[in-house]
Amino acid sequence: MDIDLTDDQRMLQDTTRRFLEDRSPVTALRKIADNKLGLDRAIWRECAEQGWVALFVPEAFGGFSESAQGVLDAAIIAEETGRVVFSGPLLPTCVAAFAIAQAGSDAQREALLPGLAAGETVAAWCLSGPGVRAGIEPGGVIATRDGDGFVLNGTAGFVQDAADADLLLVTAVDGANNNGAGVSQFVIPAGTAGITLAPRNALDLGRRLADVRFDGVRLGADALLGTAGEAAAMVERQLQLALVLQSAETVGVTDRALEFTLDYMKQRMAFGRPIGSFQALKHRVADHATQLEGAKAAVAHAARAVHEGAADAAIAVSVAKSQSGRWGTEIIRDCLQLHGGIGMTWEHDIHFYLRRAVSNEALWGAPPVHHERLCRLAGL
Amino acid sequence: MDIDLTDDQRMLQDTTRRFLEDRSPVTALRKIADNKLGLDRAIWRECAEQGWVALFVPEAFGGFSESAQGVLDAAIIAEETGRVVFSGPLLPTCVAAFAIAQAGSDAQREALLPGLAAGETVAAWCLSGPGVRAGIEPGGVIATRDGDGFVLNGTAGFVQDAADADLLLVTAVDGANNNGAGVSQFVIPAGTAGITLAPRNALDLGRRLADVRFDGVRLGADALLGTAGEAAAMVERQLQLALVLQSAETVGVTDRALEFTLDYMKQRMAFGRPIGSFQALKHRVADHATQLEGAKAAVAHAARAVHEGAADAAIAVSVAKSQSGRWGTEIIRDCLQLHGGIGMTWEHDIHFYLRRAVSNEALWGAPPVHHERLCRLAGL
Amino acid sequence: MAQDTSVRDDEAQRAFRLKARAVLAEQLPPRVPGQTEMVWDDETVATDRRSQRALWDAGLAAITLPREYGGLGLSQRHADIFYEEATAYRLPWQFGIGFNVVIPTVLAHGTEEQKQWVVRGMYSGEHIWCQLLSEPSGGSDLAGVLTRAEQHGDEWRLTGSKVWTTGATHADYGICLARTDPAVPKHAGLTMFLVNLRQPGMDINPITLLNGTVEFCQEFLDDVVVPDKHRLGPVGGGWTVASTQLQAERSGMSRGWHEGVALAVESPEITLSSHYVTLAREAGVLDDPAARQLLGEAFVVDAVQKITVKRVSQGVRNKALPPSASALSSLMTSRCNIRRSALLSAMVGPLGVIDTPGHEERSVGMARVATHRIGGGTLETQLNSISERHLGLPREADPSRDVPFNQVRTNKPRP
Amino acid sequence: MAQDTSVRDDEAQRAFRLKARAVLAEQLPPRVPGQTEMVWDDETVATDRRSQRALWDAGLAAITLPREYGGLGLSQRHADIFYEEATAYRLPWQFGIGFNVVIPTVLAHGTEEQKQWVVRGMYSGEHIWCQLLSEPSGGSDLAGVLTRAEQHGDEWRLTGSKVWTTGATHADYGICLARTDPAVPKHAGLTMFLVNLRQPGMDINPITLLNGTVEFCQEFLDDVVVPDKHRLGPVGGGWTVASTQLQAERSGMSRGWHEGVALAVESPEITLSSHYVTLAREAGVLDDPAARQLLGEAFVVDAVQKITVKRVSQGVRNKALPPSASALSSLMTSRCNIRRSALLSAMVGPLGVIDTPGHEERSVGMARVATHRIGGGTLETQLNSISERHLGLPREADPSRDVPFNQVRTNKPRP
Repeated sequence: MDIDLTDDQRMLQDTTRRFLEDRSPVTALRKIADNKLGLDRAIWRECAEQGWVALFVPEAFGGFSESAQGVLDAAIIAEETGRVVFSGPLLPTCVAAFAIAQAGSDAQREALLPGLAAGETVAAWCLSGPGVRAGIEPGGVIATRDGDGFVLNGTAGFVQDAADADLLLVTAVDGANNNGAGVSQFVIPAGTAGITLAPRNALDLGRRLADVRFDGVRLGADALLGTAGEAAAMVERQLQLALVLQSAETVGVTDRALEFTLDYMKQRMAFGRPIGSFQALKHRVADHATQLEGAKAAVAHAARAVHEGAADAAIAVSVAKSQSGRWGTEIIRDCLQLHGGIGMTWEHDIHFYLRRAVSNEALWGAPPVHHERLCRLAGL
Repeated sequence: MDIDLTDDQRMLQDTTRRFLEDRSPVTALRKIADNKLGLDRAIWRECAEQGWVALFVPEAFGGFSESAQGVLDAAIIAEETGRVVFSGPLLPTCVAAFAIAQAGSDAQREALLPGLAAGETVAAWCLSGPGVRAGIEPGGVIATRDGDGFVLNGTAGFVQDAADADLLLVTAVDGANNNGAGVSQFVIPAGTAGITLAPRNALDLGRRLADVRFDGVRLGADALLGTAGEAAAMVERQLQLALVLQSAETVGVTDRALEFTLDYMKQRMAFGRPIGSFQALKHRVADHATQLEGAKAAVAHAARAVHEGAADAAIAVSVAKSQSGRWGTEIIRDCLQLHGGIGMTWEHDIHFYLRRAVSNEALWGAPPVHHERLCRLAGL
Repeated sequence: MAQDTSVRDDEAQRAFRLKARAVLAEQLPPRVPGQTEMVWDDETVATDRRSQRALWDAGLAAITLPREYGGLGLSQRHADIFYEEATAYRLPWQFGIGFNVVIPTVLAHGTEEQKQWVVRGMYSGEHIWCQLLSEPSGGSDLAGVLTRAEQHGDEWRLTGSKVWTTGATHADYGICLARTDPAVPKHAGLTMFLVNLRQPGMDINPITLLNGTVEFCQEFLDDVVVPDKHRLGPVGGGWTVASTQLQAERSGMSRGWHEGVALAVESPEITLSSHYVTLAREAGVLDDPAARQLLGEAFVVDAVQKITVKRVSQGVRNKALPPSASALSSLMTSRCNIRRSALLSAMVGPLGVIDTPGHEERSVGMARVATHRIGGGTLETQLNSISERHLGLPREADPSRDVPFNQVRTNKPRP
Repeated sequence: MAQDTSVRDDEAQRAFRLKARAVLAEQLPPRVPGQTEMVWDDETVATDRRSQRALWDAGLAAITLPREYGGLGLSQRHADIFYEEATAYRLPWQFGIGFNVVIPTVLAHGTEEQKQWVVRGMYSGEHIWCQLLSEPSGGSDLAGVLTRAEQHGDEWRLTGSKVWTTGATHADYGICLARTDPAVPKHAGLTMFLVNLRQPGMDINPITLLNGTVEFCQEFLDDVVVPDKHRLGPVGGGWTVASTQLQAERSGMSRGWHEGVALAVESPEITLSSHYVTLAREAGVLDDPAARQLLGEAFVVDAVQKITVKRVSQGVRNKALPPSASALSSLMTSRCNIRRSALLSAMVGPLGVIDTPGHEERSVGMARVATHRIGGGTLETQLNSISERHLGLPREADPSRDVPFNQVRTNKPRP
């Protein structure tokens, strides 16, 4: 986040940290992993009560987006969730709330936003397909016109918390009869007929991912979010928000892992002195601290750019994703190494951090996807 | 080279090392660089008298290829030339001698091989075009049929010692009227009408590179090497030899740079102790020694595979090039760093080593070119 | 496949080869390509014990060991012949640490009685041996062991904890370094013991690794009894014995636990992994030039790892390289594992972080998490070893070296 | 471009802004975008001396320095206003080391007379200052200087060699650390001097770097005379003075030599380098997905370097980060330079190792050779500084610290 937080931001950071350490520490994730548990909705309701989703919801619908610095504050929260490798649906629910608040009809906003803000409604975001090129481009689901309504077919991949979601924000490319190459979005109940889920075992033990299959899913016109075929710009803004949240989370994951690694290096003795006094190890963590500072700078810049709708927002989120994604994995990988044998054991927490970092690097576009995107943003 | 050299090979290595340290040490390169001198033909004749080219020339034509282990011995010599950043035309002249000995007519072999073996004739090899994709594919020069003879048009790029060469080995793709997509090779005097040179300033101060332009260069049938349109397999074998020599040279460059860096680290004092006692520096050179051992293993394997015509020869040379090219640059770059300020000065030799390594990494196909080639060799 | 050198056999060697061929065919199970060598389940261990017993009974075990200790007293060439013939069979891998680490150590430092007992017990398939070396509190500082051994008459009582032990769940004996005098500098107060693992006070716990697998154990020793005749070397001479042991471990890892068999089995040529190609094809990236770059580099990494390990192994065996070179293989393997995991992860992108049923794609992402190896010492141990032993750079200062051990700052033993 | 904050000016600030605007427009040459800031040719140095004199005469120099030493005694806000107005002009960069390093050191340790003399001499454009700090024999061990200073009555005679001095060919004075007592531990035997560079015995030699450029000098001092009144701080107190100097150098490098001007000039947004695009286009690789990967990553490297340096600079200025954080900027810059050179080299392949007339493609390969930076200390100094000062890890043991300096093993001074 910004190098000099305001007093309000610092208070938000402190409150969130204390809340998470109390209500959702890493031991909660260990319990989920050991027992293969699903989403803990009670905890998510408590999170929402902290105002996490309300940041994107207008006051009229149970939120306080008018009074808050939505993206900046959400990034602070996301960073804190990273520090404990939090397992709830912060990203998809915030993106859904943001999308509905920005583009929804009055009826949609009234019906859906209060539940999202209160943590009663959990949302999942279907953006792209299930293949290797998934991440930042719509394409897995095709929408075709059907009278006043639409029919959806296809598969969305890597959908977080689809199995527990009440609501799906579906991004679809338009079929031939539907405005050509446009993109449309729909907000629909997760239980709509024709939707089936295929859960995937995830490397990140705190992330429940699934393929969501749409077989001739028939929707009324009221399911449409915004204008048919013209959602591309909105989707780009949602993606920017998602990347800020994801990159901020990765920074939190990395920051915390480096922090407890430094503590370990100061305490752990070898050859009669702390291992943190060995120059080779010191130089490695000096590089890590530097690249992490780079990731913090990139995420802070991106959060501000997205918040303010700056001209470089699209570029900034890809820079933040590339830097935080690549170095998050690399830093925590070496932190694990610096722990010696104990770092390799199931009983040590660090593998949860590394799993989250590796997963975050790969989802919503791995760095190579964003490098290609930057070339396109440069007009190439 | 092989981990256990035969007595003959060890003697060749020792003799070559002493010869080069005496006749062409790095101070010779410094003189060339300071005074922008061209090829020293007198020294090259002395090198040839050592039998460097004769390895590929049959006894009947002044060589001793029957009694020698051509590629294996040449790789030993190339490694030694790397240790002093030698600036003569070992690679192109050996490739030309090999090509003529293997594919030449009796007339060509009789006319050309004795001069090459004796160091009287210097050859340059025109393989590919002048662009970014230069390196391992013919394509810069096009040959079209002209009665019994041929006409060459186009430009060959990065041609070593073209300005000093007596002889050009030209690799051309066939024009439409000439066997379609085949490849033909020609051996022609450098002074043939229609040939012009454009010298390029090279980063490697011991390598004279030029573009060689062919404007309607008319050749008789006697200029053809082997069969028109069917040279591709021969070109591949020449390329394999070139890559073995280049990679072996890079290994020599790197080995010597790491060697004098280790000496420096053992002698140079800081904080009352040798800088080689600082663990962070020790760990860096330990990694370098390991990757260099990998490069040595790869080059030794490739030399033997090419020498024996093993099934994995094509693969092995690309592995050797990738490993030696990437790590040569990386290791010497860090060796320069380990020298502190003195390494940054013109007066220190290490920049000559690094220039050679960077240049060798890029020429005859940079590692990415060979990674793509490996995919093709895997049938993909 | 095996390089058949039988044309070079003399008559006795030829007879030995034919005997080995017959016995192996009759007694040993076939080698299953791709099967893990060191796997510690009851069935495999029982099979391996039977195999070892059969080799012993047939006069095919302890080929190069002296006859006075039960060996065959034959040449290295006979051992090579055995391994050439053995490539098609599963050898008793579980005895590898014993053969390669325990035997050289006992032969160098043991009493006559110990040599007889250890060689016969091990080569006859009766005793599987392990090393009780590292400690939870100790990390790479092997001389800093906290496990105490106190003498009570004719026996010693050992108390402490050891960790990262391979095979302790199935082993019968272990060589165990313990501190017999904490009032002298750390290297001087150590003694080595031959410890029976099947006795009261010995608590053996498999360690679950971060990927859910179990490869190592942790042991808690509570007044474990060792008769003085099972003390290996003099009291206070443990570090000298441990140095032999560590050197034997390094050489063994470099050669492979069944020396020669890996070289004989492996193709001498570089091959391009069909597993990676399958991965790329199933991910649908074979036509993507950027992905092909990653794939091509992965081929290079594989090839370099294979030929470097082979070169170093051959060099150490032929004395063209000093024994210190073996750390080059370990480090190269570590670096290649890390790089390979990064390349393949980048190649498959999001597919690397989910599990595809029936395939091993999940290992792509898991390999990013589990790049760390501790077999043969940590990365840092390898880096120190190469820079100091192999490159001759000055040794790292160890301020704890000359201080009485009980004045050195150590980690608390973990409970 | 400049972030105009003039709406926040009070009346006096508004007047100051207008005066600065007028004087700058009248007296200073325009800034040429892309022009190197620190360039040591006669013409540029003469221009910069004139500019500095003009600012001094107009009452726009030494803005925040105390009035008693010739400064204006104004607030940081006034300095910011000056730099906002100055973005369009070439500032007298050659004085940067004096302003940022010499002034804080002299103000902290100098006599009243020294403060008066140094401030007026420098800010009036008369004296350009440099630092005579590193030595050929010393490397990163700054306390290990061999240059001797011996007292002869009221003056000192200095003999030795200094190196990596920026601007010594054109500077008038330098602050110079020398050894006054070799019989005590190294930090205790040092004294700092203010040395006139234009005197007999001072031999100044430009150093040709590996790429043929000249950025630094080496000086040989042979009985160079310094009056005792130009001794800075007490005899034997040189290390304390040098510590102030080093801290000032770190902060100065982090802020930029003309504090604020870089921030004010630079676009706050991330831009994608058109130079790289041109390079890729001319190399003909814009349509190659693998090359686009390298290009895209180069964009990331650039952006991260820029925003990290900005963040750290802002953090140190606002005290949100400790001064130790400034090494993060240096290290990030080093790492980004190395990575960028690798990416662009890979992108242009063989074109990176030849020179294309009229273009700078040659710099692609040259950048691979010249990634090493020594400004602000070597990479190793930065790594030590971050791990020890910023991350709080234990300091590296320095066995030479407490030994009389003449018993420490040092390098021979180079001739």
